[in-house]
Amino acid sequence: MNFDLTDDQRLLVDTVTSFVKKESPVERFRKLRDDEEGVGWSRDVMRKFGELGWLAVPFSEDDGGLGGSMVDVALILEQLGAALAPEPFLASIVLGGLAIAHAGDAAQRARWLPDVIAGDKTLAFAHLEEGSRYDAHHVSTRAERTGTGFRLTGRKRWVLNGHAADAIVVVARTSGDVGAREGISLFVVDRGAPGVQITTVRTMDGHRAAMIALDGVEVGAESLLGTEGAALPIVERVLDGATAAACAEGLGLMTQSLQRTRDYLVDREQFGVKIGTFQALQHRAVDMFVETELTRGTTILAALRADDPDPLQRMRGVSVAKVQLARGGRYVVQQAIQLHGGIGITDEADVGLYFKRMHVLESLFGDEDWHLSRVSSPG
Amino acid sequence: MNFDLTDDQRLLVDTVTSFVKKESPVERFRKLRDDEEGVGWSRDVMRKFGELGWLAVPFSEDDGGLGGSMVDVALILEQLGAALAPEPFLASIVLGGLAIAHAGDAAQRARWLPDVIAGDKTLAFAHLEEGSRYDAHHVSTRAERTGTGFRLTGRKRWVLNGHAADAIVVVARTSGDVGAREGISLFVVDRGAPGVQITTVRTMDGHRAAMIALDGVEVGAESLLGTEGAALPIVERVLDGATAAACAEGLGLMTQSLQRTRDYLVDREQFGVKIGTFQALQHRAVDMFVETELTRGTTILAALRADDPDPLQRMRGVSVAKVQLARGGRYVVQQAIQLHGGIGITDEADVGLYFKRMHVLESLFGDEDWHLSRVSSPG
Amino acid sequence: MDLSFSPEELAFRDEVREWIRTAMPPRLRAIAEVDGHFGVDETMEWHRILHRKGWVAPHWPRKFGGPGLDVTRRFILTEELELSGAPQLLPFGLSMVGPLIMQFGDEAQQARYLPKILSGEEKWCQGYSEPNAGSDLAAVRLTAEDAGDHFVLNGQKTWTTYAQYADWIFLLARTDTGAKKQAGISFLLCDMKSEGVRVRPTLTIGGTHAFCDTFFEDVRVPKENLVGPLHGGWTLAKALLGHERTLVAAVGSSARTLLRAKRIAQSTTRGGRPLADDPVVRAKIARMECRLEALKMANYRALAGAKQGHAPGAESSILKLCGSEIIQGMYELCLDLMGADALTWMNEPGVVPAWEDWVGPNYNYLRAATIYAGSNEIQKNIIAKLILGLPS
Amino acid sequence: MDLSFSPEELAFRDEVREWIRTAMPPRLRAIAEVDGHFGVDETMEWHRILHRKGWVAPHWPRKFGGPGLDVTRRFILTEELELSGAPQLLPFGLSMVGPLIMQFGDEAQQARYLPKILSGEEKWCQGYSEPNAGSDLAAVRLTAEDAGDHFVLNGQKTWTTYAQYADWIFLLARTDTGAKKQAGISFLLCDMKSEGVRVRPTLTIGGTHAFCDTFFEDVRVPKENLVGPLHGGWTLAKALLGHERTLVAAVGSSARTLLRAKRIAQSTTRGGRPLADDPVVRAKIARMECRLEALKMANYRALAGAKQGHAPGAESSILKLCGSEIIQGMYELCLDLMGADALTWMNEPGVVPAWEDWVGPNYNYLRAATIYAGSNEIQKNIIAKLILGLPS
Repeated sequence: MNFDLTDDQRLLVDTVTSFVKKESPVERFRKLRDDEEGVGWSRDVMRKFGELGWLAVPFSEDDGGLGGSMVDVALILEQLGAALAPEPFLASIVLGGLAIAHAGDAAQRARWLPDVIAGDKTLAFAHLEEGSRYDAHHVSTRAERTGTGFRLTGRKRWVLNGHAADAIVVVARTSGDVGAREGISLFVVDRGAPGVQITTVRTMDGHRAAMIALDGVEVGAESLLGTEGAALPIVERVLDGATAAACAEGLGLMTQSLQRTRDYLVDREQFGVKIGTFQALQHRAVDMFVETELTRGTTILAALRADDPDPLQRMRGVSVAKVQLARGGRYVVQQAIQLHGGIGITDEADVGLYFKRMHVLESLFGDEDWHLSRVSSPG
Repeated sequence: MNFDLTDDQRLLVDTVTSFVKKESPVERFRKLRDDEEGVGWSRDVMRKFGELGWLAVPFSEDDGGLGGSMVDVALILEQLGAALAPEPFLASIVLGGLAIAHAGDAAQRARWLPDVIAGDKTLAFAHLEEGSRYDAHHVSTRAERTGTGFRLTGRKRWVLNGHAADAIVVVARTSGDVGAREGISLFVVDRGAPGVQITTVRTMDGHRAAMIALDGVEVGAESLLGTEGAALPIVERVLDGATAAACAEGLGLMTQSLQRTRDYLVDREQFGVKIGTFQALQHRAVDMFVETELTRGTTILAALRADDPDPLQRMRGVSVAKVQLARGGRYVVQQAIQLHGGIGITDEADVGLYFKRMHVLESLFGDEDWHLSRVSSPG
Repeated sequence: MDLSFSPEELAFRDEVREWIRTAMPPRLRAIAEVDGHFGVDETMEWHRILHRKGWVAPHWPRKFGGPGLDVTRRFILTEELELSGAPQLLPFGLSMVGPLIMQFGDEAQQARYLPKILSGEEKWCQGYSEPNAGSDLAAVRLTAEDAGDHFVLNGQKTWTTYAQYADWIFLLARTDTGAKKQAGISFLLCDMKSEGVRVRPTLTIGGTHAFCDTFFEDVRVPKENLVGPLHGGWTLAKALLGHERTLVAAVGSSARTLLRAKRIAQSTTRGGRPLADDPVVRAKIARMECRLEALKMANYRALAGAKQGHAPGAESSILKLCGSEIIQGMYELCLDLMGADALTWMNEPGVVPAWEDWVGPNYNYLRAATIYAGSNEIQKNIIAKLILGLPS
Repeated sequence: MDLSFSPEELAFRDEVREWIRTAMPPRLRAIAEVDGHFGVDETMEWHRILHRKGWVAPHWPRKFGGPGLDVTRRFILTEELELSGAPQLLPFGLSMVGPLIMQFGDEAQQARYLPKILSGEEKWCQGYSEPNAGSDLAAVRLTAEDAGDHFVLNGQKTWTTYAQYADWIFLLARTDTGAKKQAGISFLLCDMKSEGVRVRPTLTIGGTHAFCDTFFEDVRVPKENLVGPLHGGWTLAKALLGHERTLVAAVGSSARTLLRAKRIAQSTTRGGRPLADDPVVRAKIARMECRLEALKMANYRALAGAKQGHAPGAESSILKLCGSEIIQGMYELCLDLMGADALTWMNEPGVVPAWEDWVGPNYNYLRAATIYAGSNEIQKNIIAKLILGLPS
């Protein structure tokens, strides 16, 4: 047992930290958010991520990646979260990219991954549907065989980076009923394919996402990733990886929320004394600290287990971490605002931004109840 | 809308308060509890309750009672709870007594109620069974018809005052399957009847209760209270009344726990200052106060609704109060111990006694989950 | 004891319900039905409708144009209005400065200001807090210099909610800079159109510009706009805090939000079945429902006490604490039930069901409920000292 | 990073499990299997068995008779012992005074006391707290007067757990009454059979006599029983608090209690179906399970840090806080699952299923977990100051 970072990991963390400190202060996010014309993130910065090698981290060396682990991904996302960097690392690398890496054949991987790793193109992963809640096997989008490939029909909701992605990895059903575990397949769909309707929507955290309608979208046979009808295990693995990554990002949000609250308590005076001397506020800050430390531990657990070959181990570790994030993360961002008082309610204070991003992370990839039910499942 | 006490009610509260202050300090309970020979309560004091008219409160004037309401009962129980008076008011009056009053015919009422109202005899109410959890309709105890009456067979658990009662009102099934709502009947069974096996057990709060085995107990037809097979509505009404009474007793426990904690915070010094000056402890005490005030309101609700002719209104009001007691009551007694520190863990401090009694009240008549599911039931 | 309303009171409730049903314009009703968000224009439209009916200020005495309702009817009217989903009226004139002018103003002031508050002709905002002062209201640094027949104001107020729409502001100003903290403060009324007043709205985490900073640079305020004694403004400030506390139980709003939660649970499915069938979800909703019922009882007790003419007792001190936590909890519940739809933020209609649309902004904005009107920490300090008698 | 144990460590774990399985006498095993309560005699029986195996003091260095296990193996051994349901050894000798004697005692003291702690021949208790001092350990009023070759003790200690069974007590005594609070305190070892020592056991809300008051009236303690410097006892007191903190995460005990909760949920029925099938119950259990996993990770991090030789960091400061709340929560869960069976109190076997028997007493007694070893409020004060750097 060992939780020390390797030298490489330490270097990675240092690089990310100093990059975002210099080039991605929270103010950069605010500007991108408020730019109605843009996509909410910077293609230049995404390319820089590529140049720095971060986008290559989880991919195998054969695919042009660095062969890193989900722990490495978590280390990056924790720092990106702390800086509120809005680039679609989660959507393009952890979701879309790894879906292609896990499910695709050599040709498919070669077709997409180099551009994605360079940051020249980005991906999205379309899985949520109305009524699916968080069950990956609840898929009503249909893919019917045609002479040359498949015809996709259905509606996908809340597709992260769907508004900006060059291609979308779509979860669709090639056979079986809506809730069946068999019959689920993955397709890569070009954003410009006829019948793909992308509606950009705003999300609470100031990001954009997309609602995507597929109205008889014709794709070639080469769009099918992996074995027809057998994609659910990969979908679940990809979602678990994304959940672990979201926990890491959430940890970054918590760390910052705590830090800023602590600084506020130390600086701020009221009734003629530092408010940090009030014991009730001190104890609240300690509770925030405790939740942050617990989340630090469970995030490690999730990142390590996300690569576990045993799906039960993987799901359990990831779910434990998401439950802790749901409880601890929410507590920390709520209290960060409360302890800031009125200023915490304004858009000027960064704690509000962390608060909103945290709620988005909580609502993605399974809420507390969903993960609790996974933890309590037998086996 | 009016929550003022009537003059009669005010007088009642004053009488009970000054009686227990003089004749039933907490020390009396400790003595009775520690007396291995006794039943855990005093027959003399129960008779005094009778002389003072308290045992007559909820019964109709025709039955020799005072025609009072469940609010009056609640006022008495709140004060008895505050003093930890262990006499079986709840078991003999609110459970057994009112079961006979509601279900019995004139002869049956005349046979039992005068002695009960005088405090000369006491009753118990045997409803819980293994596996019944808190569902009143889960009854496996059987009553089979004989030539002259019925033969009762089954096992009842945690019968309050069952170890000392002169007679036991037994919920038994004259027809139907274990979980059916029809086919439930009530019988009055003499404690000495052949086949009645009473095992005294200790309960966490320092009281006694009984496990009762009925092994083919023969009772006459006159033991059947009311219509055969149709007793469930009365059983549920009686249990709701007892629940409201338990809430009132719980409120008494909370009020005392808060009061004693407050006094401790004011008196006690540590690190050279009054611990009541520590803001974290002050806020904790305020949280206790808030829960106590909320419980005061819901207890009124439960007491008023316990007499409501509409069972849905009755159940809802009572369940809301029991849920509030489960949350607020537990919080208050736990914090009372925490704020007392080490001394709170000892049997010498009264807060521990309130703590234990509160947990018993919580475990009786439906726990938080059970009442929540009643609140969320449609209709 | 009696928990029920009298037949006359029940008849009044029916009258209120029926009136709301017919009086609310279709455009407002459409928003109310999905628990939508009302702009200031819509709110003022409803204000004027209520004014014409005579119900705009249930708590005002008849002498000043109030409807002369007793405590219970006021409560019923308020609760029905909240439950209907109608716009919540701006409190700054009706519930804050209005009652203070009644209590401390002279007849001329009462005649000048109160009718226009009632009619909605003049909108008000509140100038209490200053930057870096938080709940410490006595830390007033905005100065009002005596310049003969008028004062000259210099300084800044913050959290001046809806100042961008206001015609008038009431404010605490320091008229005696030599005096000790609470002394030397005066209560002034200032026309927002005065030269030197500048308003900067602040974006909140609820996505709307509710708060403002308001700046005063050599602003002239005639001396007749002083309410109460010179340097005696602290008395008014304290009186206002008392008024504020009775506003914040928000039972009707919480009840309305609970209905919204149930609607979301009904309309959201998992595995083809409504969430409302899930025992875990049911327990969660029921828990909030019980909490609300407990708050209601506390509110009823305060109300019944007021009806009997008792001074506000222990039961009323908890209303702000519990009311603010419960309304926050209700929106948190809604947000949780929405699942991934909780991501939505001010999108076009139809992206999510209409009744889910304003949940996020309201949830976010309502973080303020435990902060404003004296933060809950301050409330606890007060209860610890004044009610529990703990040492300081 | 690596969360797994090495093959050698896993082999060690298997060895421990197998040894426990065979070494535990049937009488003890029967109690362990239903999570029953062990008396002091049974606890000491197990102590001696572990001693013979060499595992009674995993954290003692080989030099003093410890097994010379590395950090991970110590952890594995401790966790397996807790998980087995075996008696928890008395900590007063093994974990408290033993390590202090190793660190601060002279060779004679080490030779005199340590072997008998290991063998279980001498049982110890702790004389730290005094009446009305609470967590303020420096408020020592028990005096040790210098009488040439011995001290004369007068005063009282409280919360001297299991003093009624102890052969020795270690205590803080005031040797210099003129000095300031923390100065002038010395650390002494006192034979409980000394004349003038009187023990009064206190009944706890757990129904057992765990705590005692211990009175000292002109008790003679030879000067060679002074550990560390005269008047320098505060250094030892602080060192002990550090030792104590690592004891209280109680991960194994909480894991064991979680298993008990699951067993109760399986064996308790409602409407003919096990509670364990109820989604609300499942969520409740899962919530505690997640909390425990989070604590485990915090514990692993502290452990891995110690293994790398790092000083205890932020992660270890939360172990006492979280560990105490989690073990309380686990028993609360058990109690809730028991329904009306939660009424039971030290009844004959068979009244309730055996594994439900000690839930109530344990739940009650464990209210102490957030109070002893520095109350959780004190822990929070320390973290606020030392880790968060908040002003005082």
